[in-house]
Amino acid sequence: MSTNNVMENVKLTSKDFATNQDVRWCPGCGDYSILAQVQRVSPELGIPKEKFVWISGIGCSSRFPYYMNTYGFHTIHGRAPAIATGVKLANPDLSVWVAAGDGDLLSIGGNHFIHACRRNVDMKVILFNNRIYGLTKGQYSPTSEKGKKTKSSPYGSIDFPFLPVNMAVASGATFVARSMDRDPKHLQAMMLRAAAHHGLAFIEVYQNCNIFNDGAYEPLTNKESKADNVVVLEHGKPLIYGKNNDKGIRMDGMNPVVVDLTTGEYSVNDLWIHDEFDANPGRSFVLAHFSDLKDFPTPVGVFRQIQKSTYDGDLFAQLDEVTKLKGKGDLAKLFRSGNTWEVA
Amino acid sequence: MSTNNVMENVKLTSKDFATNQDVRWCPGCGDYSILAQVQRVSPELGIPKEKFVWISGIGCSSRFPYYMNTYGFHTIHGRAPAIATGVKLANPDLSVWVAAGDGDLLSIGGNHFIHACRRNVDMKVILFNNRIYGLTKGQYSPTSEKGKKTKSSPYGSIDFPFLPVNMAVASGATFVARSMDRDPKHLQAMMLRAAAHHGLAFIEVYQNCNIFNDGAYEPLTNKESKADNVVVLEHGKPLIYGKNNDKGIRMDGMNPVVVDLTTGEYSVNDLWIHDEFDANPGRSFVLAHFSDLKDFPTPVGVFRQIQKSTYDGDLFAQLDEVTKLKGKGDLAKLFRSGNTWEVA
Amino acid sequence: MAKDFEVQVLEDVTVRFAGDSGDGMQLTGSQFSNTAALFGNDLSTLPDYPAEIRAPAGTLYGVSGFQLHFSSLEVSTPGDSPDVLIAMNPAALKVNLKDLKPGATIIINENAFDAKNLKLAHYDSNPLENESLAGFNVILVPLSRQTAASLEGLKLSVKDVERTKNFFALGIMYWLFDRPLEPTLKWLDGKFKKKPTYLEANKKALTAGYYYGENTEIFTTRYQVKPARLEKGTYRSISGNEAIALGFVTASVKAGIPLYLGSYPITPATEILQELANFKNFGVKTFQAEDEIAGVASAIGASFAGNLALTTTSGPGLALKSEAIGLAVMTELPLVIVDVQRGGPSTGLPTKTEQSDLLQAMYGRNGESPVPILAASTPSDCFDMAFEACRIAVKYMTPVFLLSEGYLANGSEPWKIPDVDSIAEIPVHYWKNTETYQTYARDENLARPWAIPGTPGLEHRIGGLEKAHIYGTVSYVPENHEFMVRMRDAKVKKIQDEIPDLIVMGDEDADLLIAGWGGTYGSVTEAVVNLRKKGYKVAQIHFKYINPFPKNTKAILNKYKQILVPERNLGQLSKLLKAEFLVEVIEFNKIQGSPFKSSEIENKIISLFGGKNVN
Amino acid sequence: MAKDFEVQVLEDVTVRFAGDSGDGMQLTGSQFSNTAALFGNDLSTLPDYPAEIRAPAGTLYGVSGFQLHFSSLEVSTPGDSPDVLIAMNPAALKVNLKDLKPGATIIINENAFDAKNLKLAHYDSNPLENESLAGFNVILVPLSRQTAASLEGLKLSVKDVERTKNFFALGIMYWLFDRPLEPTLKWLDGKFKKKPTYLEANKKALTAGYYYGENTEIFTTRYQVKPARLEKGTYRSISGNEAIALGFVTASVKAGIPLYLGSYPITPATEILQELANFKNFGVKTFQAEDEIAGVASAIGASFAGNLALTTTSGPGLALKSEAIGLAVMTELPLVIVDVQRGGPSTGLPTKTEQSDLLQAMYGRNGESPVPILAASTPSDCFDMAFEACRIAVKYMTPVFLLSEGYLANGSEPWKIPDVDSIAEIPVHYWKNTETYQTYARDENLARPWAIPGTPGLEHRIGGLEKAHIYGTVSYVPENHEFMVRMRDAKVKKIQDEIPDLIVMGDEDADLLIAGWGGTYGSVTEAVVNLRKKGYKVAQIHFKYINPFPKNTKAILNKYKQILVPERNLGQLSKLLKAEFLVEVIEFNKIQGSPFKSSEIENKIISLFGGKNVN
Ligand SMILES: Cc1ncc(C[n+]2csc(CCOP(=O)(O)OP(=O)(O)O)c2C)c(N)n1
Ligand SMILES: Cc1ncc(C[n+]2csc(CCOP(=O)(O)OP(=O)(O)O)c2C)c(N)n1
Ligand code: SF4
Ligand code: SF4
Ligand SMILES: [Mg+2]
Ligand SMILES: [Mg+2]
Repeated sequence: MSTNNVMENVKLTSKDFATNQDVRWCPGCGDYSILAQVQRVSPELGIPKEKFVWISGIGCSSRFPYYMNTYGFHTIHGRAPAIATGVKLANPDLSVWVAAGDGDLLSIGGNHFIHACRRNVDMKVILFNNRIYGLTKGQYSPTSEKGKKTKSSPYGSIDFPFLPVNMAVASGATFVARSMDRDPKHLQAMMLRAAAHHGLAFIEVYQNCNIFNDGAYEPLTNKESKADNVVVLEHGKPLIYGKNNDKGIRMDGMNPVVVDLTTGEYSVNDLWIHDEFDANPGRSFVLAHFSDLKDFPTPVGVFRQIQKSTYDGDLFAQLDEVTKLKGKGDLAKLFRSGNTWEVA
Repeated sequence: MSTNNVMENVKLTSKDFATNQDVRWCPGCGDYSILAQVQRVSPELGIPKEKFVWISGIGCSSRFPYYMNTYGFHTIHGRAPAIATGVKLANPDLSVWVAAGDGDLLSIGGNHFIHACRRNVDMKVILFNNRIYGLTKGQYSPTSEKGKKTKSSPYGSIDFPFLPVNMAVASGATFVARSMDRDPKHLQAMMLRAAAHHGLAFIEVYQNCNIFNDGAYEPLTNKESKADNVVVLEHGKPLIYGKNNDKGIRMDGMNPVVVDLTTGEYSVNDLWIHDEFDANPGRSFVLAHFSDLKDFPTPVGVFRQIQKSTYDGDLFAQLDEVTKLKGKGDLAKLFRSGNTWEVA
Repeated sequence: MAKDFEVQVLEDVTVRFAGDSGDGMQLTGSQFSNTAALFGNDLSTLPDYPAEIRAPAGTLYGVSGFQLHFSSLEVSTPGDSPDVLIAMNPAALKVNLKDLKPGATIIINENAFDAKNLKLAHYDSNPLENESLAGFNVILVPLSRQTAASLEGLKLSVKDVERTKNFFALGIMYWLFDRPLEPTLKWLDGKFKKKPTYLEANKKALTAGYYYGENTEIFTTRYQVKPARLEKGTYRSISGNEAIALGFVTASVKAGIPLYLGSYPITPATEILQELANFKNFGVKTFQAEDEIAGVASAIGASFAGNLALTTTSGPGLALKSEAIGLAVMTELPLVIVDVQRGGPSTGLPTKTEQSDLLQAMYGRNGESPVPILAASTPSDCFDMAFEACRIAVKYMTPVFLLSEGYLANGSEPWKIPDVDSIAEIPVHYWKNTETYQTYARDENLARPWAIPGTPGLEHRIGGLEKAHIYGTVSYVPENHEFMVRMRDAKVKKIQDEIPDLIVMGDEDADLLIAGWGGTYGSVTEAVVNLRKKGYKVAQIHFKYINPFPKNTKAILNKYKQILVPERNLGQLSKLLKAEFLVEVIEFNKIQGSPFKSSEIENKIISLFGGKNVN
Repeated sequence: MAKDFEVQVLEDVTVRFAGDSGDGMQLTGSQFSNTAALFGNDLSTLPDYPAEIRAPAGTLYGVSGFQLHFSSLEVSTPGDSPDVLIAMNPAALKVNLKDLKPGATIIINENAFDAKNLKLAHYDSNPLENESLAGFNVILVPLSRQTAASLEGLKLSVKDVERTKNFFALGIMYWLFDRPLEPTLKWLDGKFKKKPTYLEANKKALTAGYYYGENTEIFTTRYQVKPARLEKGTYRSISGNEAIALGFVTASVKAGIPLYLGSYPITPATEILQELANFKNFGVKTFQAEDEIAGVASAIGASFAGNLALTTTSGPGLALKSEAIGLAVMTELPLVIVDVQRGGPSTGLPTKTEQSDLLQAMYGRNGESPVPILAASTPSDCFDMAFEACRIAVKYMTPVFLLSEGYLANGSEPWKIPDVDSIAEIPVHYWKNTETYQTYARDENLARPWAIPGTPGLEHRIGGLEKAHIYGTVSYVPENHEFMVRMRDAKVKKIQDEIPDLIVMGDEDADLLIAGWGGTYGSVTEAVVNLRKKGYKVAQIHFKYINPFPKNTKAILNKYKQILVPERNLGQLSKLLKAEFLVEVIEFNKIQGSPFKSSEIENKIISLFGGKNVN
């Protein structure tokens, strides 16, 4: 009998989620950490292995499903959210996860992404944001900073980047978070939160591509500068950061201001208190906007989590309703709907 | 000699912008008004007729270019922003306008739209938002309200709608406004503002489809209820509305509140002052968010206008720079770049 | 006191109702069709709307038409040229006149021939007052005025009265063809249950029209078309798009797995989505996607997860889906792709019919990417072929094309309702055995196992990269690639073993073979039948399976001296036949957004016999 | 004291450098190629990288190879099977051994054959210690150790020393083939200007390698390959993608209008975008779009506005562009679409070469949507065909396909740099005359006028709906539709009047004709040349124009008893030839992600002569 049936009774371990394929990312690629964290949290979710489905498009990051010993589909470039939607609507019992690169999800796949968010399909979307096209060997992506010199922008890119968090919130994602490949604990925490969310959960993961965009997040990840450049969002807690928690963000009307907590002018009590559950999206946009502001820290953590009915939920509810209303479908009746006549 | 050369010397009139094609929209369609306003303001822009290019996709609204006696391109469904980008990059002297329906721009064309906004290509995008697929005879669109019964949703749509203004702001549009087919003066004003803007200007026009979605905006357009349901945004002015300006919006922290100005509890001075030029996008999102809130008026007017370098501007600047740097291209030299050798 | 008139018995009549988009011609036409059907005639209909939603009244491009061919014999087309035209205004007359049979009867609403309408129809002089209608049997009726008169005393706006005149016209037609009013009266009862005034108005107009025929002197003849000898059974009228929707629901029930449609609206395919959206109590899931790519992509996802997955579109949408269809080929997932063809290229003639996507379906993907292709031949055949497409898709684990076209989609004909139990089950067995499972192992049909997410112990990964034979892991091995390319090709060819052989209709021993496909069935058949009556020796085959071709195709093609291939494109089937069988064919191509008239085919055939055109 | 050794003169040598992605084999190979080129050999190269960016060291799928065929005669392929293999580790040996000529020389880095690497390469026993290399001329070199020794005293990390061993190997090769070190030393000076230690290290390693060959006993023979008799002129080495980029810039200069590329990166087409992005001082605009559809759509917009518009992609991207290409067909705008083909279907084998998008290019659009198709035959021919595609596009106002493939795109060969002035202008006249302007009037080439936005008095509207002949307004008129469908078809056919006739190479009076297209040119030519030397009578034609076919195609095809069509697909050109000319052809198909070996074609031909395989 199937080894798997046995396994179901014993608690799964991260090993159970690893395939026998050797992982083919470049040594040192940030994708390894993301894979490790996913394999670590997966057993914690209490979901049988066969109910996981990992869907990806095309890109280095999109190799992800090959390394997860679950059901997986390495599809075509940009279409993962649309294909994942079909999987979820076909069988809502499945736990559907999308692994996508910044080019895959936001360039060619942008439309499917925002529409999946809009519909609030119950799936998890993990963005591997290395701000570069890795698999095609180093062209700028929709998240690359303006002016970036790449193989396709030898004199510097003239594109303004997207803020993925903005796009997710604006299009209706009900869970939106950000984390980093180099912070395993935090990344695991975000994965657990996303998994627990019912609805479309989006996590932007800052991922280092050490071949074509090495050090893109260095200031946010190295021990020295991390504390001064990153503010960790926690519900109900003030926006405080800095090596010795000496900086904070307060709101002046709608405008965020960085304040120094050492001068005595402002105290923790003046700081902006983070509210993940605020129905008003304005807050999330202001937070995302930090990246556009000089000398502001980069927020990581849960930007927003709200409850809304899911597309898959509503779809099946409607099927039931109508079936109650009209009775279970009967072909013979259906054929005869409308005008019929007999020929003898 | 060309009649047009003559015309250039005399001031153009709205008639000069009308073609001899008879307009084939349904009698009573809101598109007529939008066409009329565009033809009215076009002569005011001081742009020679031959420099206008109207680009559209497919849909009732996308017939628009046929009725404008300028250069026009009725392209394929959803691609207008991408084709318009090519037109502008080919010849930045042109004044490029996109006419698109809610399905055309936000459903199939969603990705091109957000990327055009992100790049801040200098073009005007007019959304004919009738919250329905008109040309295909009445299916729900990405702006249709949830629960709407249409030919393709006989038991009610289960899709949450987009807020087009949100999508435009989130993706980086530098001018974002909203107006209504039934308010010609305001619509003209918005068109003039958009035309004057340098960068991507987006106007969402609430448009009535009297065949498949009649009355979608009735409460916002009829004399009786208009004043109580619409707040007109004006820079530097408080958010005040109501039949006798008896209602206003004030901000409680980040959260908008409707206040009654008749009780004496609040006065005009307590109200939220609109700032079109606020760099912080949070404000625009809060305004757009009104539509999700009970008993809030619908804002029309300019949500936001900011200055950012345009994609076309940066592109040509880079061409010049590099040409200064490397000298004008010389084929013979180019052929010989890299290793060469002689065969005698 | 009823006047007396001559009664003529006809075998076969074609009528066309024509007027403004607003004149309700589609409705009037379908009422007449219904009554004819209930009466027992065989029939075929063809609506023809303008591209505009509600084109301005009175304009030429605003004319909406509905053609009906009914008969006491078997009917296979909506009719070449009408015997009777109902023209509600000058534009309707102008647009339709050229199509009429010589000597046809034209019933005209003379009240509509005012200066304004004449101008809108680009008439410089009133055709009713000059020779332009000579040779026709013109019957002028003051339709508007008579309708108004018949509604005297009812509280109705002028507009509403105008709106009712189509029922007055229908009444006249019922009298002229000696038809009962009851079916329409009954239908009106249902339709206007909540609007008594309208109900009364329409009933009055209908009846008034009938007695107008009875009592005025202008009609001297009355026609009878006897019931046809149709196969015994219960019938309904069905359009191609309805039939496809029903075929799919039936396949879902017979396969015992849920139906999933991922689609994006596009003319003339939209009704399939709209129809299926009603069948929620059959567990049918319809997903109106953000675009065609998402539509097919979601269907591929649903197929991976074990649903009976479909996507429906027309030519431009198919172009967009082509990359994703390649993914379904590589992952060998069942998927039915419906292309309801329309006039191309590009946006082309969106509301007109054409057969020009065959080669796109055959070759419109990167790499060697074989997909079976079926083509429906009549509106009711759409039911069978939709069912068949599903059966093949799940049996062989492959995407399958079903080609229809605007004229089948919107046209309708009587459909003998099948007995549900007599329809064979579609066997579907999701793979369960964890010991023997291999993702790309193959059964006797070369199909790989369908192991769906949720099945314990069968966790596996698939994707668009080349697959290792049997194991289904990614493989860059050169020989494996060639093996798999040929395997995918062989799998599609294998379907040949079970699809029905071509049947030679007509004179098997003729020298001339007419080879049609898809929507040309009706016109070709009618032409062949007519010519054989006239003594011509002609054989006919019709392709409903194009990839692969039926087994006996080569044998048949090689048997005939001449092969005529009529197509509404520039010779797409011809190219396939020539490339595969190296046979000479005579191409007969029409690309005018409309079906062949059987007479066009007759004339072509006669010319091949060296003869001159008939009529 | 220099040992003495035998010197052998060879006509023609194929070497392959193979090692880890990290071992710098591509660089080593191109250095050797450069030197060979400068020395005057004719040559052809073929890199072969893994799909992974930096596959883990030592793995089989991580092996990166660079093959070089150089000769004192004319070279038309990168060579069938190497005479010399440089294997930097066990995986490299394992992967490449099967390809070698019997008795080939294998230079092996013995230091890499430790337990770990042997395991990674799935060797259960060390091939250096068993019989598995019997029959080869194996030369074991302690590359790593020798390199280290040669770098004694330099401040270098172990990793950096390891990284330098490829230059030691290159030095050995230079000695073995009696080549000067200077070109590479010079190149190193430039490359490491700012990194003196690396500069010194690499120079030292290179020189040490050379003297290692000179002084050790292990080499007994040394080879010479004399310069080839190439046409007089200045040469550079060029890859297909570089050549296409240069061809486009040249066309832009010669047409006097700006170049616009709308593209989205995809292997193996990306380098064209990257190359063109450098040419900003030629006014070249490159737009990296959000996807393929936006890429082609923006190009169509740029074409409407008067730029020389291009889009570049590979098979999957072409599938996505197909709807928009139909719009270019309907609006009759000039547009060049480059498809650098790769292994399909779907994602397939993205880094491998194939010829399987021909039918997609021909038919992959809805409706009747004809587009001219050109196919490049060699890396340097890519320059000419890119230029030609632009010329045809603007002359006939039509989209044009240029088909290339991975093997041409990445392969390189010497290119005789053309004299700029000798290249003909491409006449472009934007329409200006407001009196005579009609949007869809046609000139003698059936091309419509190119009237670009900004031109006073020529304001007009175009779009995807069917166009009225001459006026270009929307037309639903049935006869006009048929007329325009045939007109668009006729326009493409008309190109036949000016494209070069096919030239029959080899024995015109042979019974057997080999008909190749695109990238098979080299292998077929080499096979034909070889066989004719051996006394076989064979004729050869090669298609670079496929739609339309050259005028004399039919005449030629009908002249030969047998026609052999070698293709790296399942017979796509064969299908077109059969459908258009009703000729029997013998298909010879290979679908293994690599070019034909000329020996494969030779053997096929010999078998047709009833003979047995050579070697
Ligand atoms: C239709 C299509 N277009 C383009 C490509 C080429 N392509 C593959 S991956 C990729 C982008 C990779 O970047 P990203 O999505 O950020 O993933 P990463 O490799 O950085 O993880 C592109 C352009 C493709 N495979 N298919
Ligand atoms: C590729 C493609 N898909 C679908 C269609 C069918 N189609 C035409 S217009 C349209 C949507 C119309 O709605 P909207 O964009 O809101 O414009 P409106 O008619 O409401 O002005 C659709 C689905 C098409 N023409 N082309
Ligand atoms: S290229 Fe970059 S993203 Fe891709 S695997 Fe290598 S390091 Fe990771
Ligand atoms: S269908 Fe609606 S949107 Fe279209 S023209 Fe008619 S009224 Fe306007
Ligand atoms: Mg990336
Ligand atoms: Mg709309």
